[in-house]
Amino acid sequence: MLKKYIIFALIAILGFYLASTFKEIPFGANRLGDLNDPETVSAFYLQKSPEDLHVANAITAIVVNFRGFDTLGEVTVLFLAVTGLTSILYRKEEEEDEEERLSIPSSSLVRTGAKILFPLILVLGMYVFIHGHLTPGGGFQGGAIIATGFLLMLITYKTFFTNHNVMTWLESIAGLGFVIAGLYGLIVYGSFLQNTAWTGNLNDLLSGGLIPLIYIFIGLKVGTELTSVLDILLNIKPRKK
Amino acid sequence: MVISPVHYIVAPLLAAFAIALLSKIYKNAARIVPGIVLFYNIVISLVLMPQVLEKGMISEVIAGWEAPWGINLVLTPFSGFLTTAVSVIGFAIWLYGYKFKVRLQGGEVKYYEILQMMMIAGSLGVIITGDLFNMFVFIEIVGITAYSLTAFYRHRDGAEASFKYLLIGSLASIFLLMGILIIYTQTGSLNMAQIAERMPMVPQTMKVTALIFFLIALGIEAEMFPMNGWAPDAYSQAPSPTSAVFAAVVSVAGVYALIRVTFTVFDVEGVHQYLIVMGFVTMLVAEISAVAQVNLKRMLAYSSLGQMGLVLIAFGIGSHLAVFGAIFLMLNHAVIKALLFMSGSYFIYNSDDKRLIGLNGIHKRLPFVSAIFSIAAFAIIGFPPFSGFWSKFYILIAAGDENMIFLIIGILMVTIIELVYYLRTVARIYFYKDEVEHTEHKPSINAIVAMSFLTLFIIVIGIYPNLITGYLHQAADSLLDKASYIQHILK
Amino acid sequence: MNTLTIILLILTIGAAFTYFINAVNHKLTAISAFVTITIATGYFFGLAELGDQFKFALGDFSMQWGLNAFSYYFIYIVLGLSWLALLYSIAYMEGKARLGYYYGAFLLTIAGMFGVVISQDFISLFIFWEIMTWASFLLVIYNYYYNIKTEGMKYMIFSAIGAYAMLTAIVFIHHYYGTFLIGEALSKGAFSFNQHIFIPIFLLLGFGIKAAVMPFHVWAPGAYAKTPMSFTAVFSGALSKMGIFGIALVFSTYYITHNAGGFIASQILAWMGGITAVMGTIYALIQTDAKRLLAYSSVAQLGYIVVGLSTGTKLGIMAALYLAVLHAAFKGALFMVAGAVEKQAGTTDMTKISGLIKRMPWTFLVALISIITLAGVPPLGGFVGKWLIYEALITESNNYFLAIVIFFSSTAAFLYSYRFLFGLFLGQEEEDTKDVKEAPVTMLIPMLMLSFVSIITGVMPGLVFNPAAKAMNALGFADTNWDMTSLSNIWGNTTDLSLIGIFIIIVFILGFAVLTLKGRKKTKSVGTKDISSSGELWKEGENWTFQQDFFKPFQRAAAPLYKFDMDKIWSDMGNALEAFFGFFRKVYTGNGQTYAIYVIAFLAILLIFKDYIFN
Amino acid sequence: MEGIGFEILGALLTTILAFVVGMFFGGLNRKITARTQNRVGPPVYQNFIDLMKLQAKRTNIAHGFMGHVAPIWIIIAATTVLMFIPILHDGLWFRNLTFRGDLIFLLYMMVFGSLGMALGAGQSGNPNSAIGVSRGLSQMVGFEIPFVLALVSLMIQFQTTSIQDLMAYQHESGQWIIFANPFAFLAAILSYLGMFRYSPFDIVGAPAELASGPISEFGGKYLGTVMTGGSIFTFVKLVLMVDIFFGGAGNFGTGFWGVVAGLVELVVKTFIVYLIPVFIGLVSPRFRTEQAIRFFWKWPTVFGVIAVLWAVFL
Amino acid sequence: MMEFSEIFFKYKDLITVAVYGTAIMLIIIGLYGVLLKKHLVKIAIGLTIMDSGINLLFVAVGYIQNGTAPIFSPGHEGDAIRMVDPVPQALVLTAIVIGFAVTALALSLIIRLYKHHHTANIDQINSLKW
Repeated sequence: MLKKYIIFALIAILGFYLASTFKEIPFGANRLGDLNDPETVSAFYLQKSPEDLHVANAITAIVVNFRGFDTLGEVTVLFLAVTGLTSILYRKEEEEDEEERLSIPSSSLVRTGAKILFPLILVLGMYVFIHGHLTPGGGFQGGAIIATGFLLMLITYKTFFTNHNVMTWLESIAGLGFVIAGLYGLIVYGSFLQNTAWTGNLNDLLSGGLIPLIYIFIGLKVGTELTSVLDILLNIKPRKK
Repeated sequence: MVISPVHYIVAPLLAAFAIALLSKIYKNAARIVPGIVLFYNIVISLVLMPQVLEKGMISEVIAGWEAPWGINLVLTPFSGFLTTAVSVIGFAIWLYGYKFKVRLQGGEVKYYEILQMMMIAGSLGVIITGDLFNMFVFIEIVGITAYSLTAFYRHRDGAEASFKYLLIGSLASIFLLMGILIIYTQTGSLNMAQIAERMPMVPQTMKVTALIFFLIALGIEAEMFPMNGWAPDAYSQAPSPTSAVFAAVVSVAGVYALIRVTFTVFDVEGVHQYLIVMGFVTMLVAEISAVAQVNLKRMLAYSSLGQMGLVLIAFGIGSHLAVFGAIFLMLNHAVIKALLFMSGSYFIYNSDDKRLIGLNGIHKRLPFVSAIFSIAAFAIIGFPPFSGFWSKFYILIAAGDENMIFLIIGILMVTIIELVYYLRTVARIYFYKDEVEHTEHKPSINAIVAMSFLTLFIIVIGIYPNLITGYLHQAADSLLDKASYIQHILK
Repeated sequence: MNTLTIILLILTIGAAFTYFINAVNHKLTAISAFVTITIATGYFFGLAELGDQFKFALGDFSMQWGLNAFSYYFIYIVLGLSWLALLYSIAYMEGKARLGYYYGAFLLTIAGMFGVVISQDFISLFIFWEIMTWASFLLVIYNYYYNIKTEGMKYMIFSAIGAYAMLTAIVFIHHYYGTFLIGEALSKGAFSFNQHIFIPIFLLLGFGIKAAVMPFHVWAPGAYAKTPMSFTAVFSGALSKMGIFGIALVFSTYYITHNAGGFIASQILAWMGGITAVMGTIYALIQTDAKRLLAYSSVAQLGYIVVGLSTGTKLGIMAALYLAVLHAAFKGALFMVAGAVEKQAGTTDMTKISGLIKRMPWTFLVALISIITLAGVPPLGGFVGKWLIYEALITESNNYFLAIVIFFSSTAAFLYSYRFLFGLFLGQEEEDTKDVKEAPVTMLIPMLMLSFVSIITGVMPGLVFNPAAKAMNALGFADTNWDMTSLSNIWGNTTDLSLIGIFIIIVFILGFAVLTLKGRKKTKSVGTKDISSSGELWKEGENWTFQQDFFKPFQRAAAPLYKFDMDKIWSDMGNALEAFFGFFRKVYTGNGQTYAIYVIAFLAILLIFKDYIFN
Repeated sequence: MEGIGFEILGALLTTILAFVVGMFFGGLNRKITARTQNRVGPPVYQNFIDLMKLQAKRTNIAHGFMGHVAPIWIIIAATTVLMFIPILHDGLWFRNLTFRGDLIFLLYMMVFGSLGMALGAGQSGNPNSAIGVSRGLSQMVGFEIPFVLALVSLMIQFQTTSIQDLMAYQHESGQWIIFANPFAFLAAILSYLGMFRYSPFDIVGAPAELASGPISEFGGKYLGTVMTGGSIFTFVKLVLMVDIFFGGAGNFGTGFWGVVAGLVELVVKTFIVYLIPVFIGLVSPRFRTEQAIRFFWKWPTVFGVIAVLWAVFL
Repeated sequence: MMEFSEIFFKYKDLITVAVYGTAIMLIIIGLYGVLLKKHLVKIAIGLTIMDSGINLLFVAVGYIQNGTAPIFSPGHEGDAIRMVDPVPQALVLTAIVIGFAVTALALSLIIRLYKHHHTANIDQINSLKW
């Protein structure tokens, strides 16, 4: 019991020091500095993303181009998570157990609704990541939306199985596409992930050079990977004693 | 296309994404491609190292944005030395483990190889990146792969070890983010060089708080004492090549991150004393716990925690000679501990239980592996003709120059503890009568090649250390010379 | 290419070659080992001359091997004794298993000792020291695993403690003097507190453990007794002298720059040596196994040497150097005797065998000479050593009571000397040793050669004094001239050894002639069973030799001395440590949540004390 | 040349003298013992008779080589010591080899005999002998300590290790060392009790307990030789005592009569010293070995230490 | 009807406390879950809560008073002045995904553990110790 109070004390200490630290950081203050002669990275990005990249959505510019390397790593993390998941929950055929997926038989209303909604959700997701450089949203958001669509199907229909083969192909193609787009920059302009010279004008669909393309790859990859995570987790059930 | 540091990362990524497809076409692709990639890493190192030593430093920008703005990869003599070592050892481990998973199914082999390769690639990323948040991402890559690989075997308690690792690891990532956030709010930048440049302007409390979060987070990666509870479990449960990678690559990367942040980014007093004290505590506790182990891999895990403690002590001393010795020790530890795990895993593989009893008199069946193991054991204790002696010796001299007599005595006492349990193990191998049942598994040829290569390294360096001391001196200088780092990157 | 390096190469390559040739043919192993050592010895005494040097750089440190009179003196011991021991081994080890292992490690040990002696910088000294230690460790555990746990571990741990103490001292010498070259470092004599206390103490620990000084002697008896006797001869004769070598090398500078009396470490060392001598002796005389008896006696003898060394005076250092050679001679011979008895009669347990004199007369002769030398009775060499020590203690450095302590132990030494001779060779014959043969000639030759050394030094100690004086000169002591056949102290009292020897020999011859010739007819020689047993008749198969508890009365009288048993103290300490470790490692409770709590707690601590830690 | 002859003559004379005196002392001892026990006792020359009887024995039993040489060792020890201690203080006569050896040499030479005896006794398989030897050696460890303390104290006090110098000092200053350092004398004389092996320290021979201890297997010519050596040795010990503590003998010039007078003085002094162990022996029963050792490590050692301190600080 | 900026000025401290407080509370609550809950899933949930707390902190720190989303809508290209700091949002994007990956792994491990030990109580899952 003493342990419990000690832990409370620890947590309290931590909270106190966090609070006292962030008290020093004024909320809502402008730290960007002068945008024309940037001191901070954010100012620089806000300045450059419309001028050089012609990307309306500065965050997209950052995610895909300025700090695209992070994004690549992050996509890799996702990919590795899926791989790890599969390897952790890998099941040899012989130990396949007969239990069905844990899901109560859903009502016909839900099933019909799902049938109708599924394509719409997919379309929405694709829209989101195709317009990632113009509007809020982007690859991750779109991918997440797509994954929700699949989740809907997976929990609605017992018999719905994603085609692992297609999944793998999509994943790999998307990932390869991202890397190759980066290599294109490396080969042509001498710097990995460097954007093309041709960047349409601001607020066009075809603007920002490679950025929309890369974002589409990201969208596909995220979508497929989230889906396969859900798929795996849903298909592996704890064995009853 | 000219070779540049980014290849360290891109090649493995490309391979990782491609393996999934290739292995559908050609079954053994999953086994071979990582080897090619890791070998390519060695080539990169061999091409880049001369330039680094000549120019003093290479920094490459990503996406064409100059240093403070974009992400940049830095290859100082220090990091270049480590990347070289990591690539070589990684390749050796791949070679060793090439036939290791024959009895697994194709799919599993694919996952295993991808994760292994990406773990090495992630460590390389941690070492070469010059951007804090990017470092965080790479640490996460290492983490994810490490969790997955720890839980790779179904029949062991891998999942448990992995969960502990994951628990502590995600705490680490949260604190790392916290530190990064605080630093970002104060300096408005994520580039290490620029942060280091602006650090003097940062108010003391902020600085220290951020530093503490970094110390905790990276201390977890570097296996410092109160935070290293996960390590023995992970080391002992992972597949043996993975344990070797943990010891040889991941821990090195963790220590590198810690040292880079504390030495280059921050300019806080007292961090050296902190490193010395915590390093000594780490060392002491680890070796004490190692003495009574009944499980070989667990014992080796504790021993490598101890080595990491010594490395931290050496960095904490902070003089040129000490840093020299520390880098030397990092290299030695990487090679020797990898070797110990490689050979030790064959003992385990031969004797049905993983306990030390299984080693009794095993040299009759595995003479070569036993010899390798004994040499590595003596080397890591610091028995003169081997390379381990020199690193320890340099560290002791450095400590002596700082007049830290009790530190020296402490280190040597701990070394005696280390000697005791390694000696017991070797004695088991050679002088005990074997009681337990055995299943015969002769080492495969590629494993023998890999192990003898590393052993050769130990002996040659031990007999003639001058081969690498030159590089080591440059590395130590480059680590300690913070001004030129900043100036070189920010132009 | 340099002579010293060539010799080292010969030895190491020979070791490897010997090890591998064993796989080819067991016969060749001994031969190749003997050939190797012969070549090395011949090469050294043929070609190496004083002042040879070999300089090179390793790491960032310049290293240097060289040969001066001092090291030359010790190489006499190392190579000479090793040569004899290897010659002895040929017959002794015949038919034993793992010959390659044995001879390889043996040659490697010799290489290590040679390196220690010739190395003129601390790094190579340490490296060779470690090689020597590990190689000898391999030989200690030669008889497989029943003694690796006990003796082997003990030996290794103590050696490690010593080696690391030495390393600490070396590091600090580098810190203070900025160099690793022994000569340079010792020539700069600025004495701060640390240099005066720490460095000597640590070096003393390092070398003293190898020289089996109290209270670090506990490894020695077991290690000496468990090792094959053919190596123990070298182990106790030469290898333990490396400690003496080091102490002499390093302490001499203090003696020269300071007066020895004022130098605290030397006083400590002196008394440690005295206690070692007493302890070794009183434990030796209660042993029932001849090998352990000899082992303890070696500890005691090394105690004498250390005492002599620590006086730091002319006679004292001379006593140490002289005894170093002499101890190598007689103790080597005695261990060889024990080995011969073990090989021929199967055991060295003095309660099991007795009356071997008729069976092994030559061995007995060697034993007799060596024992008389050990006991320090004139006219053999041992007396000279004793004389030197007493004169050094009484006339030069006024350690009177230490002299008494030494005298006590050397008087008590008579007891175990007699015990050894009596237990093995005298008394009634055992039934089962009836058919024991004399040891083969290749084992007798080395023993007789060593006994010859003991005899010749008794009448002409100058043979040893002159090289020893050169060695002292090389250490930096004033050059002193020594008479070939007589001893003289600073008060001008002389003892004329040759005269004594001649007189004793004359009387002996006369007496022997008379006693033998007179009534030769009427003399009837009977066996040891035919005794005046006050009425009782000796029955077949009985053995009345007094074997058990031989010195019980003394043991009772000296009971307080047997009280504190170092073995027990050390082992208790070890067990306590193990228990503590076992308890402490429980911080790694298998619970992941606890680990998380550790992390958070540590974070909280750091946050609380951040202002103190990171100011 | 005739110098050598003179030396040898002197040596022989000394030996004969020591032999005769030693034998007579032995006889006197027996006589005194008898008288105090109210017996008539044997004649004073009884030892000579015994010796002749032994030498004339029909058969001699030899138990092998060591047993054969042991008596010679005793002779060697006795004669050597005899040769190396001065009989008369300024003797052209009887100055044998006295300048050639110092106290430490004598110390070690004095144990030579008993060691040889022990070996000889050891070879005869008689357990009594072995037990006797074990007791004897143990007791030796006992009494040597105070003896050495005494000698060391003298060495320190007079900055010499040779008896010659000690005697010279006493002769010049006219003060005996027994007064210059009484504690040294106490320690020495007490340890002499053990050295003479009379009761209460007769645990080695231990008549009626160990047959006759080490010598129980010796007979005939061997026993005779042992007796000879023993009696010489008795004299030697006494002379040593007298030389060191009682100013030695022969302070009456170097003329013939001076020498005779010196010899008489020597005999008288030695006899007086000899009476001390004898009388103590008469009145005290036998110790057990450990008791004996303890005894020597108690008071005599304390006296010795005091003597050393005396020498150092006074 | 007040302008937002006035409200902001009026209740600045309150808002600060509210926003930061929420984030820090989230972290603390998550930590509580991690350190004191025995059920593995609850621990995982605690981790995710901590993650979201950190992410919220990032976004909060990036906020600039009455700033707009960093998107250049047509006609307002010069609006960079009024935009909030975009970098933390980009970083948060990354952090979220990584957090997701870790959580997924944690869940899969929990499944494995449950199969192996037939319990989800962390105190009973300590077969590896010392």
